[in-house]
Amino acid sequence: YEEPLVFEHGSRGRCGVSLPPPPADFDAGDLPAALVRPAVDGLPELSELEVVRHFTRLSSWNHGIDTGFYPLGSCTMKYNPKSSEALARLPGFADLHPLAPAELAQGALELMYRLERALSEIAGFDATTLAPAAGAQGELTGLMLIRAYHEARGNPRKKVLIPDTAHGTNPASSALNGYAVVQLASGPDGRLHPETVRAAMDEDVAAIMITNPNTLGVFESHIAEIAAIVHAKGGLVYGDGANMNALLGVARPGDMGFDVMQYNLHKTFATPHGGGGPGSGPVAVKAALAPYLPLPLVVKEGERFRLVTEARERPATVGKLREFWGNFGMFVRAWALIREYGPDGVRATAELAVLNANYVRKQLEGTYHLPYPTDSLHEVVFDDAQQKDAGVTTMDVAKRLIDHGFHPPTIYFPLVVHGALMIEPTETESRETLDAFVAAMKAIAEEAKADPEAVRAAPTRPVRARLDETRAARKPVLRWQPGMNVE
Amino acid sequence: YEEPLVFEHGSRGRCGVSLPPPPADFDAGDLPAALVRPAVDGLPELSELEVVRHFTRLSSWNHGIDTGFYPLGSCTMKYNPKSSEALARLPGFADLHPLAPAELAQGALELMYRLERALSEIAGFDATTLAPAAGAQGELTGLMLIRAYHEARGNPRKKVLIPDTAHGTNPASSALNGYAVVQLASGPDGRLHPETVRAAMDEDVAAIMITNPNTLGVFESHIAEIAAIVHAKGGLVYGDGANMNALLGVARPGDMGFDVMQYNLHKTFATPHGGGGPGSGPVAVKAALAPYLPLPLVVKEGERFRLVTEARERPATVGKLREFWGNFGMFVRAWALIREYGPDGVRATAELAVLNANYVRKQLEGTYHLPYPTDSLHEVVFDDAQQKDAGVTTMDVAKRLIDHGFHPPTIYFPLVVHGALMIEPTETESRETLDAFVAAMKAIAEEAKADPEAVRAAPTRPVRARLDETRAARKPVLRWQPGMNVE
Amino acid sequence: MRYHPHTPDDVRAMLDVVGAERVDDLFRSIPQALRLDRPLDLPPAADEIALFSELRRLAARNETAHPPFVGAGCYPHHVPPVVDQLLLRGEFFTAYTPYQPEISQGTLQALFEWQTFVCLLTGMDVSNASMYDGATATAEAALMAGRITGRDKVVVSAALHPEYRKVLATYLRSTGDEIVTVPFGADGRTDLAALAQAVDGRTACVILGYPNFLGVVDALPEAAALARAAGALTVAATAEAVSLGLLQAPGALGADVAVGTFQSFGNPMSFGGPAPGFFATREKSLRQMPGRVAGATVDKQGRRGFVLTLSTREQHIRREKATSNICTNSGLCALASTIHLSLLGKRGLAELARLNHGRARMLRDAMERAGCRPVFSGPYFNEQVFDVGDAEAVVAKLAKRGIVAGAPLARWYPDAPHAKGALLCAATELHGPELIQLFASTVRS
Amino acid sequence: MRYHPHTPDDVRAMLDVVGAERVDDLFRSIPQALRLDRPLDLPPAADEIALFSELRRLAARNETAHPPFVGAGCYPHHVPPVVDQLLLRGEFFTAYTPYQPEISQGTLQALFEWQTFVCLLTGMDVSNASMYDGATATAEAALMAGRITGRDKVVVSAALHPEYRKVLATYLRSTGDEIVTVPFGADGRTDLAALAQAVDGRTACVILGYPNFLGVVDALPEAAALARAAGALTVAATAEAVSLGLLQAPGALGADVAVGTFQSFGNPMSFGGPAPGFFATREKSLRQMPGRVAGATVDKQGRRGFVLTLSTREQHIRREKATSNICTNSGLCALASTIHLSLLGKRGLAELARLNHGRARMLRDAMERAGCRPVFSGPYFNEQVFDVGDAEAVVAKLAKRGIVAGAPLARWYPDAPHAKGALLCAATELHGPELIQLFASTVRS
Repeated sequence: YEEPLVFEHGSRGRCGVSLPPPPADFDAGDLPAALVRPAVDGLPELSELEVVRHFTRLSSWNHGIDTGFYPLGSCTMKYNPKSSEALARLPGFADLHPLAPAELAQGALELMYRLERALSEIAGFDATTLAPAAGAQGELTGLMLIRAYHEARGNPRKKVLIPDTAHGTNPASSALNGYAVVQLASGPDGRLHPETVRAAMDEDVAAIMITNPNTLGVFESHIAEIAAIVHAKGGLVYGDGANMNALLGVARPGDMGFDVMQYNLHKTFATPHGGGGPGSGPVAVKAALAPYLPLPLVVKEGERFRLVTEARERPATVGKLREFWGNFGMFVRAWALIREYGPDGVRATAELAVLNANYVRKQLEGTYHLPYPTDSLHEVVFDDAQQKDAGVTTMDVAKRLIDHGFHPPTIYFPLVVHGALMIEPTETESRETLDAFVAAMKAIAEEAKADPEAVRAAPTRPVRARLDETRAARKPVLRWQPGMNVE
Repeated sequence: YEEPLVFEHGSRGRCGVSLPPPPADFDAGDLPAALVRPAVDGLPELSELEVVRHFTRLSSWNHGIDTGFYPLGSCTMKYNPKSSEALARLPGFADLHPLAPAELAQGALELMYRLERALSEIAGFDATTLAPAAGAQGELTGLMLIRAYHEARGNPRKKVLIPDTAHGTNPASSALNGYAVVQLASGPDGRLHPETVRAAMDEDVAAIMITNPNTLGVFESHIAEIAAIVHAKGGLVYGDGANMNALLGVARPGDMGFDVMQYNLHKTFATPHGGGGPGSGPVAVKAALAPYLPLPLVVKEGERFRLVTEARERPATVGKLREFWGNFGMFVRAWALIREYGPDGVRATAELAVLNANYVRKQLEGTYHLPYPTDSLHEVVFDDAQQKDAGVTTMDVAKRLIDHGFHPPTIYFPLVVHGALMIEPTETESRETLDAFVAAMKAIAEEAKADPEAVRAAPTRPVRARLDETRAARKPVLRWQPGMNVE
Repeated sequence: MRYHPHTPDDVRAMLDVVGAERVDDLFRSIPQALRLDRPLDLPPAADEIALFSELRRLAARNETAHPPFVGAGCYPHHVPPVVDQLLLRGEFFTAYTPYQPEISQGTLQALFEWQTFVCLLTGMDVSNASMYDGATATAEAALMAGRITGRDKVVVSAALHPEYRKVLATYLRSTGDEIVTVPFGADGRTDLAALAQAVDGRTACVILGYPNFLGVVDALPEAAALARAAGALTVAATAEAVSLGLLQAPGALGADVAVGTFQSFGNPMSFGGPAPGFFATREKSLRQMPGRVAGATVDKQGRRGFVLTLSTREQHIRREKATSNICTNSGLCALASTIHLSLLGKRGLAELARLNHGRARMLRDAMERAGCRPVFSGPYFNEQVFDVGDAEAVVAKLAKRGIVAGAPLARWYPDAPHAKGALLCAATELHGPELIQLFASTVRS
Repeated sequence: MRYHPHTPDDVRAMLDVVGAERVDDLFRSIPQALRLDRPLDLPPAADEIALFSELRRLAARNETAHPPFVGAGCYPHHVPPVVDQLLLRGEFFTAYTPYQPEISQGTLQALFEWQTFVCLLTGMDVSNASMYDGATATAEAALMAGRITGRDKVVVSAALHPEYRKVLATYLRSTGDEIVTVPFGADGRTDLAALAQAVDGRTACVILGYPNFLGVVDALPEAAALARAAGALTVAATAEAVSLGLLQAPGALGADVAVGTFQSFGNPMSFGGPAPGFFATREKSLRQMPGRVAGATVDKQGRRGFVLTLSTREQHIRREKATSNICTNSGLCALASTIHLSLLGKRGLAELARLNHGRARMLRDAMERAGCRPVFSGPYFNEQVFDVGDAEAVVAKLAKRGIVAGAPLARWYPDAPHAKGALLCAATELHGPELIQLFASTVRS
């Protein structure tokens, strides 16, 4: 079936809610007539059942973790526990107003306090702010802290060093903070080498941003030396925690020379991916950066918890990053997972994530080209070098995987790999699922030789064939309009 | 994709729950060894994600009201409100033990009391038992009441009169009560005629069971006269309330001469159909039958509510029909709907259900044969007489509707119509949906002429083609076994 | 009205198509005298906010801080939230009886899985797709035994759940079958000598609780042997199905029919209903089994698929000759059990059962320390009867503290030994050590 | 571990394939010195029952009997349960950013619908696929205005939400742009004379709350006219989006950018987050807009479909030249709003908005009867500031009664007139007449 837009359904006067009657004497007479709007034209008019059918049907056009394997590299698409959803919906959490007096919010504050302590411990830092709304905002925050730190020493500095394997958010966040970006080349082993950093490092460099393991899944084994080089010139070391899943309980960025790191709770701690958020990007720091942390902070005073929200208590703070206290709903879910795992479960997470990635890697070696044969951890990057001769690209392989019932890996990233296929299975996937995925990848490689046209014609199974992205960008249609006709 | 049985997944030692550790000193030593069983072989061993994927995928192989139109005649497949689900899950309802002391169950008892009053009012009776677990058990109960009534008068009598349009549960319930069934022929207008009843009625007849409107959707307009005939010979009139949706607020069985009637809460009051239950079949009675009602009953004493559970308070009771107090979870949902509708909404339900059915009827007249052109109410019965020449049967039409995205109507019932197609749209369907259904029915009729083979090959869209029901019955395979292979 | 999609324009246009002036005209086949000439006397419509506030108020009056210490046929267990989230998928929840198998494979396969779970846990060959509850399943078992044996007497243990016995009596009232009740002994097990005396050539079946209402694991093998010798069937009724993760399957101990409820798997107590009854038996009794059954078959292309089958036993085909009048049963509840059992699996069920038994033992220790001795000496699973002095008074006292302990044995067995003090208590995985301690000390206080 | 599917056998077999002895060997690329040689110092693992009991205990400490009488950027509204049930469908909830459009049409079409709802309510041409929240959306609007105009000064009303102003200041700290704050008058609206003075040829944009933090419907048309004359953009920030069902769309009153949050549609308060920020603007600013955007296109077979588009603005393509660093935003929250708005529709939104305004008026009447006068004379939607004498004392007193009334104005405006007594109060559809009366009389008592 085809499911029209919600605006293309319905009938005039229909309504899908049951509201209390308006106050008997209501008129908008106390509002200036110029301010009052009649009903909003264009809004849908639907019964509850129509809305239910619409979104039920739409949902069936999506692939989610709950419907199948989703090895989207760098996104850590692990299972989202249903318990966490039930917990976040407890009225005491869901219906809590951010300005509730502290005595009516002690449970929420205690949860935040305990989560902050756990996150600091897990990454090996002294303090953590829960405020940032997502990983990218965490990066922004981290750079603000770095800037504030340098400013307090008289000079914000000008540059940030970023390896060529980095996520795009790293340079974007640097630019938003007014820093020029200096890109560093990784070595042929996929690692950043101390000499590269040494050559680029000077006293105009505010920080280096490193993802560890990096986006090739490779551990930056020179990290301690690199950190020493940067620190020696007064720079700081920023850790992009996107790949923290590989290190949980095994090693801690704070013990490797990092000064600051952001988490992505939806990656590492399984808060729902939700079709693209909400995220939550706590930032952990060493003591030297703690004075600059954004507000709020939760403090424990005796048995009582309290939010510090005003700069007068924290004069060096960089300020506020988002309204109120961060994505509290995500804190509940992340804390629930940490509580259920305990120390051993947290460590097992990293171990099994790395085992899964290496299991896939080993079995696809030879079938797909491995541009960096260095040891990798929780994810592995292949490319399409062995398929190219047959005219089959990474894009084609990805689309063909869809026909096999799998979500494709991340493709064409990291940029240092031409035609990258970045596979991150995560620890919640079973060996059988990995075997089925490997079999599909191998079948596609065979098909690329035998019948490349079939691969290029993929996908054939979903509700839509390949979509014309060029047209979308050239003639943008970004909203429904009456009479809209795109076909 | 194919989804194996849950027993065909998994790996030894896997587990999808998180349980407290067993008491430290546990052994089963206080149980005789002969009673203790090792772990149950054959049970699945799955992670939570595997279970989630299994049932998520399985669900996508189902058609439900939430996915599309479901005009299954006589089943009243109306929208199941989501609010009701949230309400039934309130801890005070869901986690309430049936033996909780009355002072810790006043809210539940009040709800039952109020529902009982509402159901008695809606159908025009004096009292209602909420105990029966489903409509069919309600029938059984009703006949028990009738039996008890007659027994109290010295003779249980021997026979029950049942029109040929009746549901199969009617004779089955009669038989379970030890009554012989006398089938009555409907007239050519689809109605039961007084003379037919008069001819069959004698003092061995315990009762007549009548569905009104009957399964042709036709109102038994002679009901008052029929009831008088039955009553004159000391018989009782049983109403099968399966079609109560047609009468809500418009007419009341209790006002027509019925002595007893069962409800089907999942039909009339939108409790979830659930793939086949749970149902709930309250039975409403006139005062003469009230002493025999099964237990429990809820009574109000001052401001306090109490369950009557023991026969010493109700010596004439027929006893208990199911354990505890009935399907309380369904009471919550039904009461929520009645509360949200109020008197006008309840009546509008019948009005719109009847309007919808007549709208479909009018538009399909001529395209499909209408065996009984009598006025009908909430459902309408066509047959395949006009398609037969092309070799297309009701079964084929039904299967082809699946390809159009609709659930087929009830087919081959009632038995008085050869090749019946029994369509009940219900009041929660929009005119646009009915129009689309009518268009599909007409398209199929056209196709039956132009390309009957295509109709007979249906369905082609679902995950399975027509299934071999004969094989299923001849070589029953009713459970998974290791190594099971049905293909 | 959010559930009624009809706008005034829709109604007008549809009436035009139908050829009616007013909606009222559609009801002309109902004689005017039979119509209701006033609005129904119901409370006025409530908007959703008012509805929630009213029902929350009612629900709050039943809320307690602790899980109840009573089972007696309905058990407090933890239901993982994932069960409910899957259950509420509209594709399951708003489908009906799978009459059209091609678009009901989800429901049908799940029912087939349910049947398999029932067979695995009970040690039986075949199971139906669920019953209303344990009590009616027991009554249907007695009716089936009558059909199979052609006999007219049913022998029942007095320790079988009293509600099951009541329902059995109601169902057998019209068949006129005789019900003979056999007492239990000091160990809480059915008195085998009395049973031997009661079972004879007229006996269709012997029915025992397993575990029985007193929490005791009854003498099923011995009873089954007696029944078999007399040509009667043995019916084992299990209200607490978690026990089947620790106790031998009834089928392994000689039962011919296993019935009961899987409420403990995935279904909340919900004041006693709904919950899925189960019914399982031997292959040879298959065609006498009541209720719906899902079976495997193939489709036109040879692919495995599932259908409702053996419907020639059923009311919609056989009408008055059907094996039962049951049609709609407890599909959604059975699905909840199927999901929960899938999560538990082999290891989880074994652990859960052992945990329940361990907690019951912990309760026994705590109660003994509190001076309340167990009344029966037979083996128990997660329920036991303790002598608390004055059971009704204890229940009332605990109620004031917000603790539900609702099964004073004298309500059902006024003449039993220690009846005044006898309180039937359950402990499950929900009752942690502190809570058990709290209970025992409150009982004593 | 229920989330880890690996059995010991699995691990062994997988290690064999990988060619490793122990799992530890897989980490050999991490120098030994950098490894953690002890277990993490975290609380021990909790089973699900313990987890629920712990978190229920924490949650219970925040529960109150009544909805709060405060909005101040986060509003108590009724969310129909149907929203949540649809939201929790795994296909939505466990999908990620729709990088593969062929298997993400559900998410993409829903985002396209969200963008349309935002445009319809704000009267703008284009919207992105959501922002973190209203405050960052406001900050991004200021950054966009800087990019478009090439100017370095932002003029902000003091009546704009203080949290929005704080975040704006944080974001602009590194650009070095100047922020000029303009006071509000006795009517609670931005002081237009002061605004006229502040806006000049360096001004990139003027930012107003609509309604503003004082609950007052600010002088948007007048401010926009001033801004336009100076070549600056006008940004309207709406924290209570239900107001857009009663008030003129910001786009209709001259705003060039409309930002804020749709928390009020389908999202619980959740102690302030998450909720979906929105960002909408004129067609001509499209390519300067931050964030992700869904657009319509066709597939190879010419069928309509949706993709993420205009990604050349974004960080993963443009890196340091991107219009923003935002990537993951508030997808699930935006979906909740989209579902709720679909239910409300044209009639429901109009009724809900009118109901909110009516309740606020009811509150005003009740507060006036209680002797608490409104502080500002400007038009209001569902929030108003009342002079309650000592606002902090009233909040503390109400807290003891379990009523949340958390916004004493002096916390943000210590020097404002009547600051000590000024309490910002909200009333919505959740506040029925009796509750409003209870609140007013408790304030006075």
